[in-house]
Amino acid sequence: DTLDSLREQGFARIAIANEPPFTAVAADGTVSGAAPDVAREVFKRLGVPEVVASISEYGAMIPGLQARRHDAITAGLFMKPERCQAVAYSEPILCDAEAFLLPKGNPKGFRSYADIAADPWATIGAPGGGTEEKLALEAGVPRNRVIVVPDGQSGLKMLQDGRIDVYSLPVLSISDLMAKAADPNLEMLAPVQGAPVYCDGAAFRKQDTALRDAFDVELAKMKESGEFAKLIEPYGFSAEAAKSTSRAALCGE
Amino acid sequence: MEWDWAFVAEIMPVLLQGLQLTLLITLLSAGVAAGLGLVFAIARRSPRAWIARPVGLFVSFIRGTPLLVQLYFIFYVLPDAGIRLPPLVAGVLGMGLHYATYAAEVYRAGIENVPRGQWEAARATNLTAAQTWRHVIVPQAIPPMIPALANYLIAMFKETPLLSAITVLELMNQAKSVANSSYRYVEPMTLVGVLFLAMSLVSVVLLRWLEHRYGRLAK
Amino acid sequence: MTQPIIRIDRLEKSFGSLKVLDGLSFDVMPGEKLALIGPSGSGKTTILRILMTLETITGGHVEVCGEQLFHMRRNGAERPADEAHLHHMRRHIGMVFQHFNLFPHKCVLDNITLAPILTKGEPRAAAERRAMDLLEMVGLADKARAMPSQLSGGQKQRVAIARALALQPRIMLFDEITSALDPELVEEVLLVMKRLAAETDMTMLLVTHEMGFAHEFADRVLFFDRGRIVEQGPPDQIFTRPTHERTQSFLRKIIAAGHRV
Amino acid sequence: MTQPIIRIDRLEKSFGSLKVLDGLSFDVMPGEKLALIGPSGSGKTTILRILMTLETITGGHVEVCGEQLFHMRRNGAERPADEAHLHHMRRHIGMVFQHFNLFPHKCVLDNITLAPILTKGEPRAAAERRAMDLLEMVGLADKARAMPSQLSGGQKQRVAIARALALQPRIMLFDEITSALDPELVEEVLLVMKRLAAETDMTMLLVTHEMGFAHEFADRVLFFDRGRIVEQGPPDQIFTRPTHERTQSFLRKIIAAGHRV
Amino acid sequence: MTDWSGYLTLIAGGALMTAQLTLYGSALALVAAFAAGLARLSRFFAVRALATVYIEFFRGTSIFVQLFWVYFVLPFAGITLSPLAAGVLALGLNVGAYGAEVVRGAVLSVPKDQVEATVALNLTRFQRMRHVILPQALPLMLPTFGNNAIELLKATAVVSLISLPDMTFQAQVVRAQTGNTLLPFVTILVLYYAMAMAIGGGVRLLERRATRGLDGVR
Ligand SMILES: Nc1ncnc2c1ncn2[C@@H]1O[C@H](COP(=O)(O)OP(=O)(O)OP(=O)(O)O)[C@@H](O)[C@H]1O
Ligand SMILES: Nc1ncnc2c1ncn2[C@@H]1O[C@H](COP(=O)(O)OP(=O)(O)OP(=O)(O)O)[C@@H](O)[C@H]1O
Ligand SMILES: [Mg+2]
Ligand SMILES: [Mg+2]
Repeated sequence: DTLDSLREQGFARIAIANEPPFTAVAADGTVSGAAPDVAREVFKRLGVPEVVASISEYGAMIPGLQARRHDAITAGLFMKPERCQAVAYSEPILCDAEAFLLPKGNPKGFRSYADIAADPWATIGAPGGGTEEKLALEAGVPRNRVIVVPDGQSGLKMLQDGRIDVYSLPVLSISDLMAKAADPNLEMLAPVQGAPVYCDGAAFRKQDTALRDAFDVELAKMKESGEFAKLIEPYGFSAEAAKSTSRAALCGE
Repeated sequence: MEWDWAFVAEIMPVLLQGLQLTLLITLLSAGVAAGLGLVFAIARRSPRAWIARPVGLFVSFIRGTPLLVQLYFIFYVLPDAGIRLPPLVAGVLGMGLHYATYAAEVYRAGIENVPRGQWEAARATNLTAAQTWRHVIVPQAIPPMIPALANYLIAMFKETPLLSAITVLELMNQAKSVANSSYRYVEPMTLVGVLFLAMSLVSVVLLRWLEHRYGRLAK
Repeated sequence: MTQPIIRIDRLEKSFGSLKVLDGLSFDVMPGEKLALIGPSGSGKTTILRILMTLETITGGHVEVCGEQLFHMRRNGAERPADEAHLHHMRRHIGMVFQHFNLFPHKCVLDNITLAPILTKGEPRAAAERRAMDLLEMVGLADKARAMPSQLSGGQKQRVAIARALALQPRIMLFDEITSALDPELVEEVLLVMKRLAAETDMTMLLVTHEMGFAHEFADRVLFFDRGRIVEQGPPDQIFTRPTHERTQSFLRKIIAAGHRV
Repeated sequence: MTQPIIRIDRLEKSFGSLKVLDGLSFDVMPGEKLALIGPSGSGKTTILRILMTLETITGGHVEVCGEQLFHMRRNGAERPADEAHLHHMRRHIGMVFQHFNLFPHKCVLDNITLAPILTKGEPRAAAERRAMDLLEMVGLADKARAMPSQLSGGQKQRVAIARALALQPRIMLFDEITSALDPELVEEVLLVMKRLAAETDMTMLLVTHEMGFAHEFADRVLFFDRGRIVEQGPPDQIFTRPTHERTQSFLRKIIAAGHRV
Repeated sequence: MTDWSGYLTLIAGGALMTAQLTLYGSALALVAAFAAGLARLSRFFAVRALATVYIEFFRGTSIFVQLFWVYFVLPFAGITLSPLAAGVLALGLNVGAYGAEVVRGAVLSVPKDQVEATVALNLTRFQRMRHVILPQALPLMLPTFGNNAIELLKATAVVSLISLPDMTFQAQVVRAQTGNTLLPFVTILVLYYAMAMAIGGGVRLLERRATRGLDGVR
């Protein structure tokens, strides 16, 4: 099966997004971030010594997985019922709430996605195919006011340049951006009202449930031993949050 | 993954909307390219080296670097210099600028294609420089350029998907957006291909007709 | 006493390192009909092109209708002529080319009226009326609306003559206007030229290899070789009693090649 | 009794609706030197091009060295020849063109050796030795390494003759091989041709407007007009006592145009 | 502050990927151009038709769309290529389609006389092409091939959108990590231009070699 072939080739191909702190690429090209770190450790325990990461848009991840471009998605791709239909998720790994990045003082007073829908001139930036884009569309923001932003830095820049009014990402991603930008004219609103806390998991192809189950076993062991917390907490994620929920709950099963 | 006709029917209106924007972008960019290209062509012919040289270098630089990177540059770097363009405008300017360098080449060839005797006849009948351009050179230079220019128009049409990188919701971006929320790439991408091919085939026929009608510039 | 209409004084012209004209001097009187003959490369075309300001000069002076062609006086000093001065001077001169150089995108009538309308501001109706007279004169009144591509070489050349005449220059230059024509078309052009020479008092400079025509047409013949006048005089003298060995051998060759003298 | 080496039987050739050859028949015996003469457009070139398989035929038969050129027998039935058959037949035939058609990217020696090496698998050394002999024969041994662009027209044509000979064909076709040459270069080519005619027993078909040369060269002269043989016979008879009015008027015109008979 | 040397290494790695893509892509384009260009001149209708379909398809659709298609759709037909292979395939086939027309045009522009001479010398079809036609057509193709290679170089930037770590992609990464936009983009623009100039110079050199001895002919 898939796990055997991964063991044989000695590496697993994972999709990441280059969105710190979920996923990050260092100056020397090495991949880090909470999600790949966890995946790397679990795969090691499964007898797959290496992970090879390729950066991808959120929207391209699931098609890429189905097209066998990746063996797993470990990128902070949050579990939502319709995604659970498309892929096989592991148990939760990284949990985070949604946040807005806004100009200082939040001049238009946005607190929720619905607020943005209500203002006919407001535009919101979000990664293409990400949870935030979906949330905005579901809250009634028309397609042409949801600007698909290729990456965090572009979103930050577009907000600074006044091309968008709000930029929405998970809390920790926004914090990371704010820390890097150190721009006193920006502020973060977290959490966004009415938006649930989401958790991601490693996503596998629907037919690779055996691999997923093996992954879950090792993941549970790590959660138990505390190694899990040691890996993700330096990035600001809470291990407790991941332990307190389950795939079944998040996928609405 | 199966081909799903119901899904095709569902996404078609969105894609057609994208196609509309794509066509609009193409036409606007073509306008920019045609105008700016003329400026380049004339500047490069200038007897003043301080005009001709830098313009020549600039044109060569634009031609030698990818449009995608130029678009990023216009969209993300220029705002630091206080030039903040909406995505559509940035895209049209970027693409127009890029293709202006090609158009300039066509103009040059077209102008050089007018025999020297025509310049001399204009001089012998004492026309001014402006009158010579307006009444003698340009009317003769333009028709043979038309097929070559049309060729670049088609090329431009095919490069509009690059504008998705700077958040313009043209055909390709619409398709990606559809794919992102449905996790299906097969139908949207194939349809985009089909739409492009259909448009191109139509334009190839048009081009053949133009070449027949106006002749072709010698290479 | 009348002044020369053209004064060429120690004229020099080089193309790069090639000296084509080297201190050439001659005058032309108003109304004179001059034939320039000589071997290929002797500089005949160059002289006409200089007079038409299609070439610049590299030394000497050219005076046309009492004014310097390539120089102008500004604040007492002599300076190279600017485009405005050249434009002003070109009013006096018209030229007919070997390859006609008609504007291919304009019909015969428009070819003729374009310059009068643009450069002299003539009303279109008046310009067209005169153009029709000129077409009548060259025997092409029925071709007014034809495009150049529909004409034979001889017809094109006659239109080109009409076009140059339409500006009513005081000096006309003709550069081998029959040598691009098929033999059977030469006659119709020469006929027009003969009529023209007889009817007008324009000054005319003609470069030709048609010695018979030059003989009939010219008041004076200049024989050139290597950018210099080797011999000049009335046609009778040059064609029948040339004194210079060069002239003699040139005429011999021309006759051998089948050109009439 | 020897058989004809070429048999042309009711040959027909049309270009579109234009019938160029209409039921032409004649034979050529081995070693015969034939001159084909006649006015422009009479089909002389077409006959040579058909023999060289550069044109297909639209009717009739051509037999070369005892085999059909454009037909082959398969399973008892006559069928159009395929490329393999044509390739096989072309071994017998060589051709020299009006415009030489040397390969501009290859030196003289390579022009000559290319085909023997490729089509007959000759070793390069042997091919080059024979090429040098041939160059000697045409008087160009010192030009073996020159590029065609460095040669005069006459030299090019002599190389082209050597190139065709290198394949040792039994039949050689020459199509106006001097008419693209400057007059002073014609002689050197004709000299080579005369030597060739005298020294080999190859069959040769020659199209020419050089009547004097045809006279010296040929065993038999065919006079063509509009794709038909109007008159044929030994050169003495055709050139001095032509019986047909057409032949007479053709020869008169040729002489008037300055060609020697 | 920021450690630029690390990021420069990243961009250098991207430059290497871009160079690779350009090289392999051009190689494939060359093969495709000759195959399709000559196929269009074939005696056989089916071969001609196939070549025409290939050429019109790849010239008719956008390189961008082709790339996405190869990357995301082809796997469903059971063909999964590595990102590099996908990039090379799309770029090579796309530019090859344009090159095919160049090959065809150049071959047709060799004078008919030359073909006739080869027939008279009884060369086979292949020998004609190999020894006489192509050597003369090649110098005519080179300048346009040079331009096509530069177009291919520029088109490689598009592969960044399918996550291939080429120069443009790495510039985006650097930008995401450092928050600086100007520097990475200016760097890669200059690098692209340098590469384009190098291609142009190389082709001119080749051209001079290919036309040696042909002076006076063209
Ligand atoms: N634009 C040019 N550049 C360089 N040399 C030129 C140019 N125009 C003319 N020449 C040279 O100047 C010399 C004189 O040329 P010109 O055309 O005046 O001779 P010509 O007497 O008219 O000869 P022809 O009877 O052949 O027309 C020739 O040697 C010619 O090669
Ligand atoms: N490829 C072709 N297509 C159409 N017509 C052709 C073609 N080749 C030759 N012809 C016509 O066939 C006729 C005979 O031509 P051919 O070249 O055989 O004459 P020729 O006797 O060699 O004349 P010349 O002395 O001018 O060379 C001419 O009317 C010519 O126009
Ligand atoms: Mg001259
Ligand atoms: Mg012939």
